[in-house]
Amino acid sequence: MKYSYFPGCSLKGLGRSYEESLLPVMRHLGMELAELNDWNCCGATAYMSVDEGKAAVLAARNLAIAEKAGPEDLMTPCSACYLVLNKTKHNIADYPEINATVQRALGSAHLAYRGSVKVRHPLDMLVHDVGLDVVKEKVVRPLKGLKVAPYYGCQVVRPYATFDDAWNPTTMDRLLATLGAEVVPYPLKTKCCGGSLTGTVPEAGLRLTYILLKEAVRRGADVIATVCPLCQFNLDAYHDQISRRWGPTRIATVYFTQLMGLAFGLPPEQLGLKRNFIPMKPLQAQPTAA
Amino acid sequence: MNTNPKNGAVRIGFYICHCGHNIAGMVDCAAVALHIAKLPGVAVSRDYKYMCSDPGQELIQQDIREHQLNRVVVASCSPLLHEHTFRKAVAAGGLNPFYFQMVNIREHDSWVHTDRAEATAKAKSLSHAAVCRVRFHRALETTRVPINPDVLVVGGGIAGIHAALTVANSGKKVFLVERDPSIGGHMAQFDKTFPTLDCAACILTPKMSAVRSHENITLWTYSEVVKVEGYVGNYKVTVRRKPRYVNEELCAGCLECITACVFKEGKFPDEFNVGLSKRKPVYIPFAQAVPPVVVIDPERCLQVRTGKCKKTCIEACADRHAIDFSQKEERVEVQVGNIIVATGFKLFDAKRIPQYGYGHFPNVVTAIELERLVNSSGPTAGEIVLRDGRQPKSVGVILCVGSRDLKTNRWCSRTCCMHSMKLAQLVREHTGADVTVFYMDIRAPGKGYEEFYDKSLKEGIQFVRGRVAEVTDWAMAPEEEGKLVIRVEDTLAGFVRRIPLDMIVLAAGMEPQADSQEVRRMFNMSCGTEGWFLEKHPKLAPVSTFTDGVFIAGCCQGPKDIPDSVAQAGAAAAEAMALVDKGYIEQEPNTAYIVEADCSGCKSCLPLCPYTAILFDDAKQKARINGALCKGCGTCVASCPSGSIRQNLFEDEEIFSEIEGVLAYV
Amino acid sequence: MSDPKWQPRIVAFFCNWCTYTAADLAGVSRLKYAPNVRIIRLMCSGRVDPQFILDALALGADGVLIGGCHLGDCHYAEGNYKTARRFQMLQRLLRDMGIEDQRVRLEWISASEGERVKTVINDMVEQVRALGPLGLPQHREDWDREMAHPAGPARQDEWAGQRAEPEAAHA
Amino acid sequence: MPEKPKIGFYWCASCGGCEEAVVDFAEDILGVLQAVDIVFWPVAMDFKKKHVEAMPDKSIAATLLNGAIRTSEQEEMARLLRRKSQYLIAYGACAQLGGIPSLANEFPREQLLRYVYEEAPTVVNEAKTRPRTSSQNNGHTMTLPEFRNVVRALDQVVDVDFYIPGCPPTPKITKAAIGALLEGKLPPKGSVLAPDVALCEQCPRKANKPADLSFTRFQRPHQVVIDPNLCLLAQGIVCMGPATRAGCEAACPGGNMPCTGCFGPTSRVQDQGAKILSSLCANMAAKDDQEIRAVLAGIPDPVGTFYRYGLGKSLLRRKANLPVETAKDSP
Repeated sequence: MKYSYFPGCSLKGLGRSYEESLLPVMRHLGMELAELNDWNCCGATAYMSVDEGKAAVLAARNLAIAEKAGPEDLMTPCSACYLVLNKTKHNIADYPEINATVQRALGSAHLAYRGSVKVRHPLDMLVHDVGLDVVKEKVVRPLKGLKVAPYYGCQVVRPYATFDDAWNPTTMDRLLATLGAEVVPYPLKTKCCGGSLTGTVPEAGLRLTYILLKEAVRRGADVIATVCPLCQFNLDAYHDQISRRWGPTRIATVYFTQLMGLAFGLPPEQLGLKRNFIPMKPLQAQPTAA
Repeated sequence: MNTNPKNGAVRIGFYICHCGHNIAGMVDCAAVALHIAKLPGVAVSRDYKYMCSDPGQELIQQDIREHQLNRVVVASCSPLLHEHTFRKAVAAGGLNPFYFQMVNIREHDSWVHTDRAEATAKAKSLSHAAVCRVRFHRALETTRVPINPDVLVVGGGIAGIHAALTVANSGKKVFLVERDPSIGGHMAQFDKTFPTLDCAACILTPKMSAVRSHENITLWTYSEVVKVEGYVGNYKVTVRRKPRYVNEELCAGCLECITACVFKEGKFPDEFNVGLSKRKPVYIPFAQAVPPVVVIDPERCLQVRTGKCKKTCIEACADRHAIDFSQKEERVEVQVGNIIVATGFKLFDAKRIPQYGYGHFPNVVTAIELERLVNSSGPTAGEIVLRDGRQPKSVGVILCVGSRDLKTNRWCSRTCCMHSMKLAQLVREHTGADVTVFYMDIRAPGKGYEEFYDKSLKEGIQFVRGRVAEVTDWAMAPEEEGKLVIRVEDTLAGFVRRIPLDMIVLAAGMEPQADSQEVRRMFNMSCGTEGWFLEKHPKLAPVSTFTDGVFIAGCCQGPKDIPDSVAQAGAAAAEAMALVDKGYIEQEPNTAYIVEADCSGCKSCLPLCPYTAILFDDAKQKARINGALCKGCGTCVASCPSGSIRQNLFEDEEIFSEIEGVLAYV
Repeated sequence: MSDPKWQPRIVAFFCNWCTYTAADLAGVSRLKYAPNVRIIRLMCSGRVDPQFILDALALGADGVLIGGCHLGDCHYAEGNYKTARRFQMLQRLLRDMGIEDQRVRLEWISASEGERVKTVINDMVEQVRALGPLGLPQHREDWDREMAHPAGPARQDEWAGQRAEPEAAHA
Repeated sequence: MPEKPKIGFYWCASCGGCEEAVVDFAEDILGVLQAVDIVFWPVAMDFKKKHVEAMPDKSIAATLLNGAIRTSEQEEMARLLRRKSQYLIAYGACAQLGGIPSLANEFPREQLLRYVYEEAPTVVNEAKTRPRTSSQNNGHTMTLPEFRNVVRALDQVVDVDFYIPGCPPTPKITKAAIGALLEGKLPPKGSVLAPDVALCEQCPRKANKPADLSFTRFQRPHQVVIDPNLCLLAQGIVCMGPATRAGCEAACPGGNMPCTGCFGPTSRVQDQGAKILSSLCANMAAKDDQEIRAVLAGIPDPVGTFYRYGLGKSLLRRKANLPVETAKDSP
């Protein structure tokens, strides 16, 4: 299975541990990923809200070079990138004006976009392309006894519920269960983590983060699994401020790919786990896999 | 004075109607009249305020006499509305009514255009076409077809029951077909009815028994209509009667067989109690079921499924011999003249709105489930309890679940506001719990309904105006622990609230039946895009359909409450009875016919007729049309390769001249 | 041909039970659409003789619209299937005769689809407007100009002689 | 002895088959000659245009003109003969309906001329010489008729009294027509002198036509071994018989070939092609668009099939988007 790979800025910076765990896991499953050459910023949600046209141009450049380079499936792990590239794709297809602007701009850089690129999330690929049975075969160190709260964040299934349900997504739940983890019911799985409000309006932003952490603890989770660099950061980085305001809610937040790496028996030190502010508790000792 | 225009000049009277401002507001009627006046053959051309009024019709009659008119054209509204009126006026003036042509310049012109000059030009051109066409009209006679006085009613809910009883009481024979094992429909499941809070069973059960005992009603439950052929006055209907493995005549309703069944306990969800209780493979739908006989569920019964059972039921039935495993599905044919379709609705599946947690949280229930809980013959004998047996202390009711929602159904289900307030009152009465109703708008437009709303307010029921965002079990505060929490923007208070509750009731809306499309096709009805059966006219023919002799009543036409369903059922019964009592149908003389000398006998037309009205005369080697069977579609006319089939009212030369007329520059 | 005042003229044949009724519904609902279509009522789209379509085009229509019940919903069971079949062949024939596909259109519009009457008519009027006039009567005049004595109009007004003195009146 | 009625024959754009049809009278032609004087028949007798011009107007009792009108000369002759004849009779499918020549109305004149004078495989014309209406040769001016853009039926040029249909008309209906003319038993002006009923009535295969055809495919005659008795339509072969006027006594179906429609439509039909299309399509079995398309692919050339003889008189007459070219060489 071959895919193009669009890391976006997060996976090279803030969310480096996502990439550090994602790439070996994918490789382990026999998936070939080719990082897009000369990719640029997706524009993120901020640019979209300032100027949709220009933001679309910026994002479409990535689609255009992905289309040129092939294959047509483009793995986009960061939720913001995933949303922005998908939104751009839809806007180009649905609005002739936007398409005209985009093609004109791309044309000046000798590029064009026909609309063939499929923007894919790793969860989607793992569950629907690879298949949980294949994942299961690779599990050598089941996450037995580990209670995980699956947290998807707001962007991967909304507004485009392309691979999972918008209200109650379950792909990560099923994936984690395949790894042997105990998935706790977590009704806040698609609620807002506070996003960039944690930096701009901390009172409001941190409160949202706090609600997520508190409920995970209330549900008895050992760890929160996430798919989004910003979510991971918000849930991991503000524990001191949160406990000062509302009391302690100590729980680690890791990428689902890090949990996959552990279950696949990949060396823990190579999965970026050390980058966490709140470290994940060591896994229960268990008999070595037969 | 019936001038044959072949022997004399065509003298056309043209009338354009202002329809008050409806037409005159957008069309310069005087200009149209002047334009038409200049056309050859036009003897009189007038504009008038209301042509359909008595003076308007009088005007036509007077002109026919004074100006020796032998053709009349009226430009006004849709012929589907008033063609009949003007044909009668023309006949009253002494002309054959088919020397008339109508022009639709209201629905097709003044109402849909915004430019007066364009609309006037269009009116001129359409009128011009009618004037061209009417010259070719010929005197025609309508034919009378006798009507079969028997009536078929499909659906045994309150609408079907009322329609059947009304028709039967007038002395006509009725066949009532119900898909379920008992009649009664949704109303039988209700505890009380709004706004009077009288007991649903108390008012419905007598009507159900009356159906059973009525000498004019043949009741077929557990049966479905599978085929409808024929036309108004002469329908042939095939009904599939599913085997209930119980002889209805012999079963006394003693229910001994249920006790004796090898299944000691109820094991399967009970449909009548919406799954809140369990039943056995042999069961009676509910205590007051009509017919009051048991039914055996073929999906569950060991004997039916495997042929291996001790058949304790047969033993229990002893010498009555009512249980009969040899029953097979039967098909029966009936001939009727009219059909009343009252096939009802289905409830919106609340699982389609996952954020409300139905199916996920046990204490989120639907309104009909609560209805069964409140009912003293229900699964809890009237106790309103949570799944763990506790009594709820706080109950929330969410309105518009699957109604007024662009993501699911756009329409208002019309009954949920009242139904929910009724349940709220009953919950308060039974448990004293706090009840909060979450609404967007309270719609209480019926008689006594607003007063019912006032009563609800007075009884301390809380109303929160806002679309509920979600029902969840994550807790923020200690008082939320162990409760369901509704998150809602209270649009009157202006902030988002979290309201912890024990039980949440979803007022699921109404939807067309899952098989409404097939039913619609079978009865040759139309449907709105939503799937509700379409009435012939939203105001003036609310229970008629586009197929003569097929009427609709109750919720299959759209959501409505019991009084409206009953009123509609009565109206449908009256419409059917009016046709029956008249005794005959007057058929529009738009039948096709073959000019024998012209026909080459090529047979191309024979297979085209869905009514097998075209016959081949082997002796003459020519085709012939049986006018009594012809429905006047004209498909064979358009297909006859030598132009030898013609159609009354739609002759080739009439249509060609109409084409020429609409294209004449004006 | 570039008459700035030119407006598309479209003749429509609507079946009584579905599309004509839908057009009535559009009226009752006061939907607004382009005034270029002239509707002729037939009982069934199956009555639409291909001759009518050719005749309308020959007499100056820039487009022809046929409206019937959805397939499977015909008031007369199967009339519209016959229409659908004829339509395909006719469209090929018209193509060979230099008449664009967009000028002759077949639409299934049920009695409840008033909105669709509006969108189909507006859409078609715009398509035909973009194509420009078909103008067969004009073509015919142009063609006949090569003759020494061009012939008269294609069809005689058979009743032209029967002209009665009209009386115009307003009540 | 009273003077015998005068008769003329003339040949415009046609293949000559109609002339053959007169020759096909065989010895019966003598009977005709007993009754009439032939005053003009270029193909057989040496009369010139100037002889006709010299005749008084209406002095010819009847002229049977065959062929479509394609050139300026044909138009001129049609007008001349109209003036000189009491009855002008369109003789044969080309004069009546435009005939096979009128299928040229599907193409622009330039394309036709280019093909015939330059591109046809058998043509060698390096100088690309084309006929000119006027040219100089040794000080003489030579003229040729103008080749018109549109092929016309006779009545699209001059007033026509009667029509004798067919490609060619059979001797039988021709004799019947002449007989009626001589006896003065003529139907109303404008009539087609053949039965006003479709050909099936005369077809020997009629008895073997099933009631329900439900076409599942259409085939052309060369693609099948044709059953000599079964109705041709029942064999999936497009037979124009149901849409074509009788009179030929089903010569083609009798000869194991389908009717191609040369007698034109009945009086009740304006457009023969539209009508056979309507009938054939209505009788197809297919219900969905794909299937319908696949079955109709068996009729690769609808215009050539349905309007083989009648395009000139069809409702559309000529391909709509064709230009009217003024010949470069005409003044």
